[in-house]
Amino acid sequence: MLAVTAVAFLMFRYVGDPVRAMAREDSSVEERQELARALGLDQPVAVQYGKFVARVVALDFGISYRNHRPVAALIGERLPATLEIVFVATVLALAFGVPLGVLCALRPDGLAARAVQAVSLIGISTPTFVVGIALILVFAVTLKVLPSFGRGEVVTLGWWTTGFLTPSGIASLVLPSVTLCLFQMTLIMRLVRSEMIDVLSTDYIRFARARGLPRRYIHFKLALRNALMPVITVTGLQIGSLVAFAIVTETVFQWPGMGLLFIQAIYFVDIPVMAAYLLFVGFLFVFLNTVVDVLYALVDPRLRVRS
Amino acid sequence: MRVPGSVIVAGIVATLMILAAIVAPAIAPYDPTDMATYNLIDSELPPVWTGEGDARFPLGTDNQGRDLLSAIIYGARVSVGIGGAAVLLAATIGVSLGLLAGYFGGWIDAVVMRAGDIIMSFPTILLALLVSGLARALMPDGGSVGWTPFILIGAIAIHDWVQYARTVRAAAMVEGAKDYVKAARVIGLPGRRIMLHHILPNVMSPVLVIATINLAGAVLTEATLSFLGVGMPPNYPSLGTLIRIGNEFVFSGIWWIALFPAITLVILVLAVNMVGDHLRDRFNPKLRGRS
Amino acid sequence: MSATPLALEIVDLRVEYPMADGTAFVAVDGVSVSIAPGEIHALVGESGAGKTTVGNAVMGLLEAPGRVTGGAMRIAGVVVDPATGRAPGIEPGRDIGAIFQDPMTSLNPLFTVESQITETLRHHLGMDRRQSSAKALDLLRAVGIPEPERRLRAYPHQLSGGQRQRVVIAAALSCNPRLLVADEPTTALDVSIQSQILKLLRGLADDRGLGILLVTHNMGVVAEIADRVTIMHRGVAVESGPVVEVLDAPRHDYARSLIGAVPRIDVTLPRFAVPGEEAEAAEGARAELRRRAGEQTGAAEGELLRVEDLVVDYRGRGGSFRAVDGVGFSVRAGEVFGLVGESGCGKTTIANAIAGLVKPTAGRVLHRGRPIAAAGTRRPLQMIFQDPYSSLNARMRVGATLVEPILFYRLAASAREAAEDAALLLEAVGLERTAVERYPHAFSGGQRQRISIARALSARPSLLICDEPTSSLDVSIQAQILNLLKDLRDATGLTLLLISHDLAVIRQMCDRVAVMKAGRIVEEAPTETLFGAPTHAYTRELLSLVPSPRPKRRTA
Amino acid sequence: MSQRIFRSLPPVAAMLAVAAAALSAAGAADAKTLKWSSQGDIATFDPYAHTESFTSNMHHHVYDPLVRRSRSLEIEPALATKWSSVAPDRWRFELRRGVKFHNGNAFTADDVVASITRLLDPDARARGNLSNVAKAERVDDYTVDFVTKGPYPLLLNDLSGIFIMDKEWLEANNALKPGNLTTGATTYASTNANGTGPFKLVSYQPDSRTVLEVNTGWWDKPAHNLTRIEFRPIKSDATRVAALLSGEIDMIAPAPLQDLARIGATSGFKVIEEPSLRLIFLGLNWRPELVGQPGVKNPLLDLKVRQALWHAIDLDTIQRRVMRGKSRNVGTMVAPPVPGYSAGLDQPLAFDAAKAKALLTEAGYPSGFKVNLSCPNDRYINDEQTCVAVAGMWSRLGLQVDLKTESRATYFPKVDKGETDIYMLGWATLPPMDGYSVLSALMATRKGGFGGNNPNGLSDPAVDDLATKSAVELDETKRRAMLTESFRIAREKVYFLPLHQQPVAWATKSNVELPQFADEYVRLWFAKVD
Repeated sequence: MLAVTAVAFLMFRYVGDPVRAMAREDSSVEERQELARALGLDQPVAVQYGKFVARVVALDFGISYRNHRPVAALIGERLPATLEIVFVATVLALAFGVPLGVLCALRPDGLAARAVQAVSLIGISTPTFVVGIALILVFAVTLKVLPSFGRGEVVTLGWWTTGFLTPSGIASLVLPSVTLCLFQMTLIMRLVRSEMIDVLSTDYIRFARARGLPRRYIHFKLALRNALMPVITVTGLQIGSLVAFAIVTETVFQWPGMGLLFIQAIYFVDIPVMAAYLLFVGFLFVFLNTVVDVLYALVDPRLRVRS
Repeated sequence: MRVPGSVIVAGIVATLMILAAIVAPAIAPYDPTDMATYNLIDSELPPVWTGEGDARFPLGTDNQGRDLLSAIIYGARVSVGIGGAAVLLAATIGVSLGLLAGYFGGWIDAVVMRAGDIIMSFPTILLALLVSGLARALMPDGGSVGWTPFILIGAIAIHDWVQYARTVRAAAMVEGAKDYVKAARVIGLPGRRIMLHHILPNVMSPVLVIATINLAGAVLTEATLSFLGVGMPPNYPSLGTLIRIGNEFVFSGIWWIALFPAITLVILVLAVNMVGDHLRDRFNPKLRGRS
Repeated sequence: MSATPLALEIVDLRVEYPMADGTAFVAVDGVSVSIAPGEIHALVGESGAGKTTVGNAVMGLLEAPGRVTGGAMRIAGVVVDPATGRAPGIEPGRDIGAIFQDPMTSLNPLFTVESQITETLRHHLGMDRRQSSAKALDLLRAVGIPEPERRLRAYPHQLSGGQRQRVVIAAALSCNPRLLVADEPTTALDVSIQSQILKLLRGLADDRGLGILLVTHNMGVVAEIADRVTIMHRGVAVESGPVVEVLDAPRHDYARSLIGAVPRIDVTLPRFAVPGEEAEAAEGARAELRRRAGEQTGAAEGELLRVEDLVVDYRGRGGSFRAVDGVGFSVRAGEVFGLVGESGCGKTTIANAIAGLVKPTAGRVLHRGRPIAAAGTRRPLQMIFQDPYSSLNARMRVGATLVEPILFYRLAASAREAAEDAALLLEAVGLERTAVERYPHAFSGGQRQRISIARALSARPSLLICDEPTSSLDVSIQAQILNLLKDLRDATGLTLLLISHDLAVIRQMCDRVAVMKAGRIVEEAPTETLFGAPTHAYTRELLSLVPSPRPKRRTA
Repeated sequence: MSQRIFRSLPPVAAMLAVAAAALSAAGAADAKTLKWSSQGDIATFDPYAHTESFTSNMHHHVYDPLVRRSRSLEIEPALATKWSSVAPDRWRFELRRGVKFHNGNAFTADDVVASITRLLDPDARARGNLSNVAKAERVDDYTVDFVTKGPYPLLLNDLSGIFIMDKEWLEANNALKPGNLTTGATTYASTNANGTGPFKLVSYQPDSRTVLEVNTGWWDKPAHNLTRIEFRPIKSDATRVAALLSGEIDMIAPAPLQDLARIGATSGFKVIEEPSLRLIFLGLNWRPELVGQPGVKNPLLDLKVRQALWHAIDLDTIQRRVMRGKSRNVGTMVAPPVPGYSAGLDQPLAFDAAKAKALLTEAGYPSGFKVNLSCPNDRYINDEQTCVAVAGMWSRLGLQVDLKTESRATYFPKVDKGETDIYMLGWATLPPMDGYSVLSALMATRKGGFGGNNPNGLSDPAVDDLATKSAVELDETKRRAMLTESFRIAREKVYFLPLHQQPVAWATKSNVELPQFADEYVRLWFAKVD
């Protein structure tokens, strides 16, 4: 994590000059110098970094240069939006990716499997931004059945805001989460396919066949469970990249999540927000890694004993 | 093992497109990077078959009056060039570090893999955005056309090398435990020779597979970066830049500016992916002989 | 014959695999086997003989695209439909059981032992949870697993190899099948466990009237438990009959050479009686090698290698593990010294320590009284390995593989001379000189092992460490390689350190033997003494467990 | 397997149905609600904590200034009804009586004094907007004096952008001092608002939605008929247009130029447009050497070269093709409504490639020279495309143009540090809406309060003299003459290459009526929805 803070800090030192972004268009040179002093940008880089780390350790990310509000509060506001589409995208990716992957593994030469394979290849070959714009064109502009942007009506539960409880909130989730899930779905589908093919050729599946167990039982009760083990890892770790991929998706659909916050922050050189976002992504990765390890231990008896 | 027809077609398409990209100056009707050759007067001409086009510009022109066909050929050249170089750079770094980590283990392994973990905790796009921003700011002439491709190559490779390193490390550990490596050690050959002469050639197959699939990924990443505005400049466009420019026109009826580069990009990436996919299945012993 | 139908009757079975070019590969060609209830019928043969294919055909588990194209099968008297591979009313799993070679991979790691046994019971016999659990417990008792109640809830990784194979047998027998297809059931197991599992199988056949089709390559196993045997060669059954007749007095040429190639544990023979003796070129080449060896080192007498108080610890995640615990022995010049023991006893670790592949935790290895240390001093100690497929670099031509050490140690004045040496070495191991041009994949397992030997010799060693050099080879190839090693030793005065789990191989090859158990040497003696009058209890136990290829006289 | 897949389809169908229902429900909402979208969002609701004109624009709906811009952009009374200069450094304002803040508090001189004090606090980011004011003094409940640091001709212009807050409300919410970036102090006023303006703030969700409702107790007679405003920022151009066309919102401002034709041709929608005050020009490097060509004499120092560059730009084609006929080509540095503008100066050097070539040859560069052209790609309307076009034209002149385009975040700092040779800038003279802003910030030598945006060493004593004098000239006619004179010099010496006024283009549903303003402000208190 310390490495992440250093990277975060160093990179943002150089991505732009916040003074210019904050000052008036016709501000004088003195005005800008004064502003730089107020931001502490006139001090040596090492001093700045020290202060930065000290604050981060105290979980104080400072206040946004642009919004004049605590960064933690900004992130907290946006977190639910991002996590909700990431959640829906993950569920969709699993709900479609796993069955399709199994289909492709069981009938690798069947027509359906070939079609799914072809579509999946197109899926990973098409940039997210193109998919998003195409979906908006079709479902929002032409068919007018789904909203093109935003979260719709949200319901506030404590500090969490959710779009799951209103019709417009759910409708708004469809296009962004579909856009976001496509790549993951393809990934999971292909992973399940290759794992399933591997598992089906193992001795224990042969042995199960030799015991005359029904095909469905062997495929879905036994083999699938083995094939899903790596899916846990990949899905877990991919949630991290989903959060990052959400940058593009959120921009296209004006989804008020953290990705949009980050893009806006880059645009306005809002360093505290950028740094906090990067730290969040780093933290998320560490967190997801831990979750995956724990899950693995729960699912795989071989690890359960060791731990 | 029989190679499916679709893969052969994909291979031919990929080869042709890459070849076209390489020899772009020879086959493109115009040089779109020479700003003196195009004129705003010719801007936004539709493709020739719509009846309103101009025979000089078969696929029409973009908003600057640039011949779209030439721009796409040159754009593919830039995309493939950057993607290819990024793959090469990533593979070189990744294979070297992976070999060292896998063969020697110990602290080298720990450092390399930890660095890889950190890198991997940042998604490609995010990392590339940061690296390109950093490079532009730090280099004296960072925004210059001359430097941009190298910045992009670095920005993409900095993330992708990890995959090679991990794969090669794992393969090197497997190979390193095999008897032929033991035999080489028993003979007393020095570690460097064993790594380069014995292990390296035997771990290259997965590297080839990753490289192919990464080429597709790198082209896509470059396109996304260019789409986000940190990629190639408009006077030296990649396919991604062309799509970004064209994207501003999707609602205005000037569809061809975005559509043709997008189709080219998807076909290119798709073809490379299909070949990569086939190679992966082929090198996976468990899948071999099944299809 | 009683009124009960035969457990299995195969007449003229033919199995083909269609090839891409339109022809078909005939894997099994006119094989007939019949098994009465309570009878164990062994199918023996070397790899590629088609014996496993017969087993799979019986199970209806032929791998696509293989199919039965001729002959008839009856299971428990019911005719198998050639189209479906199934006999009406005969369910695989209920009426036919199967066990496979590797118990480590035959059980699904994610499910408990109980669930893997009861799922079969529930499916075939319609038992409920409680009934099937009770039955599973009975089965575990029947196959002799200690503490069956606890094992029931265990996952496969918590069991030892032998226990797992017992679980596999329990699962296979759960529905009381009439026929059991056992495909190399003990090959992956140590002799002591092998012997227990074989006893278990024999008992099951005798007590339950189970017919067993035993697919194996091990003559000892056949002699130990089978009633009848069919010897297969390239898809054809070359000889079939009661075990006593076939093993003692094989009539067919192939059967005879196969049986002759099996190393015997009861008596030491000078050579294995196998066909395919070397050309004269080999003799000449060996003489040339001998001449050079003499030039370089002089024919040496006395102690060549000395190992003193060797200790090797492996550091793992759960603390360290002592693989070798204070071992000492010495090898005299020109002799063949054997190290024997079950898997995990530390014998390979010793080989690796001598060859410099692992660092000893304590102790010394001396070559001609000098410690073996850095690179460059290792040349006199060369090694050959178990797996001929992984011991050659697939990306290097054979010539390059052989030339590399020669040039590295400057044993030749020029690259041309080195190439000449390489060709000579190939001749010495019984291969063509032209082999230098080819890549390893062009060679069979036995040929590759010859190349490995040539590579080891190319460094002109005084000691050749052979780590299980033949255990992954078929018996006839094993015999050839062992003959080759003997010939090389005789021709060049090479000293061999032979490591093997196979007591018979040790007996045929070695002058002196050390028996290892759990990282220590328990007994060391000249071969004849050791096999004739073993002093240590462990040695005696080991010897008693080895299935002898001489059939025991037993009534069918 | 395929059955399995189809069985999982119904949930998706159900989601679509729900979505469709949600959309039709939205369509039936109150007709007097205006939903609109822009590309940026409101940075904060604290009027003194930012310097963004879009955020100011939004605040204007909730807060009133003392004086404001009328429908014709003239300065007119708002919270102040009368004013006069009682001394060269003292202005007296009479305040409107009977005005109430949204929370019911009465508006008095105390509120003005508290607001100005808060604005002039060293922590207030917007302090520079009123930098020549020393303080505000209460005279009586409805009279306030402004003490300036010297003669201050542009006081009214500057005050039109200063919103008045409620003293009691600030005190009650502990927000009397502005937030401080260094200490991390934030204020209640960042996310809440209590003004006297035509609309009240109902909710503020950054990047998502801001809702205003009509202030029925507004002191002015409303010219609008809105009851509610929903603002939904959408950053992506394509999505914003899609949201309008799909009927989810009523208006987008700005609308991308290239989509205007399509939107205008779609029934139920219309486009409104006019030239903006924002004038796009190219700035030049005035130092001895070019940044991109160290060691080589800067060719831009030669007047003939600068003239050649101007002659070589085919502004008409850029106007037609890049700006789609929506921009207005210019020859001077301010737009027509801005004081200091002179129609006589507003003539670009004519496009004449041959003449340009001849001038270049005369100057000693017959085969051109190498030069950087730097542009932002996300700041002005079609900024990047304009630069590509200019670069192309100069390439045909024989120059080797190294075109660099990048995001505003990295572009402007580079311009500020003088790391560019030829660079694009846009200038709208806001907030004062006066030519003095161009003279003092862009043209005067960088020194003291002058030349804040003159990073590349442009220095002309005559111009500096005009800048110093016009800053304190209270006679409006003389002051304007000085401004015009400075622009004449700039044009004659080609200190800049002016290109065009960019257009303000909005698109709305047909039932929305609202006037458009050259300062790009959206003033919804003039909007009507049928």
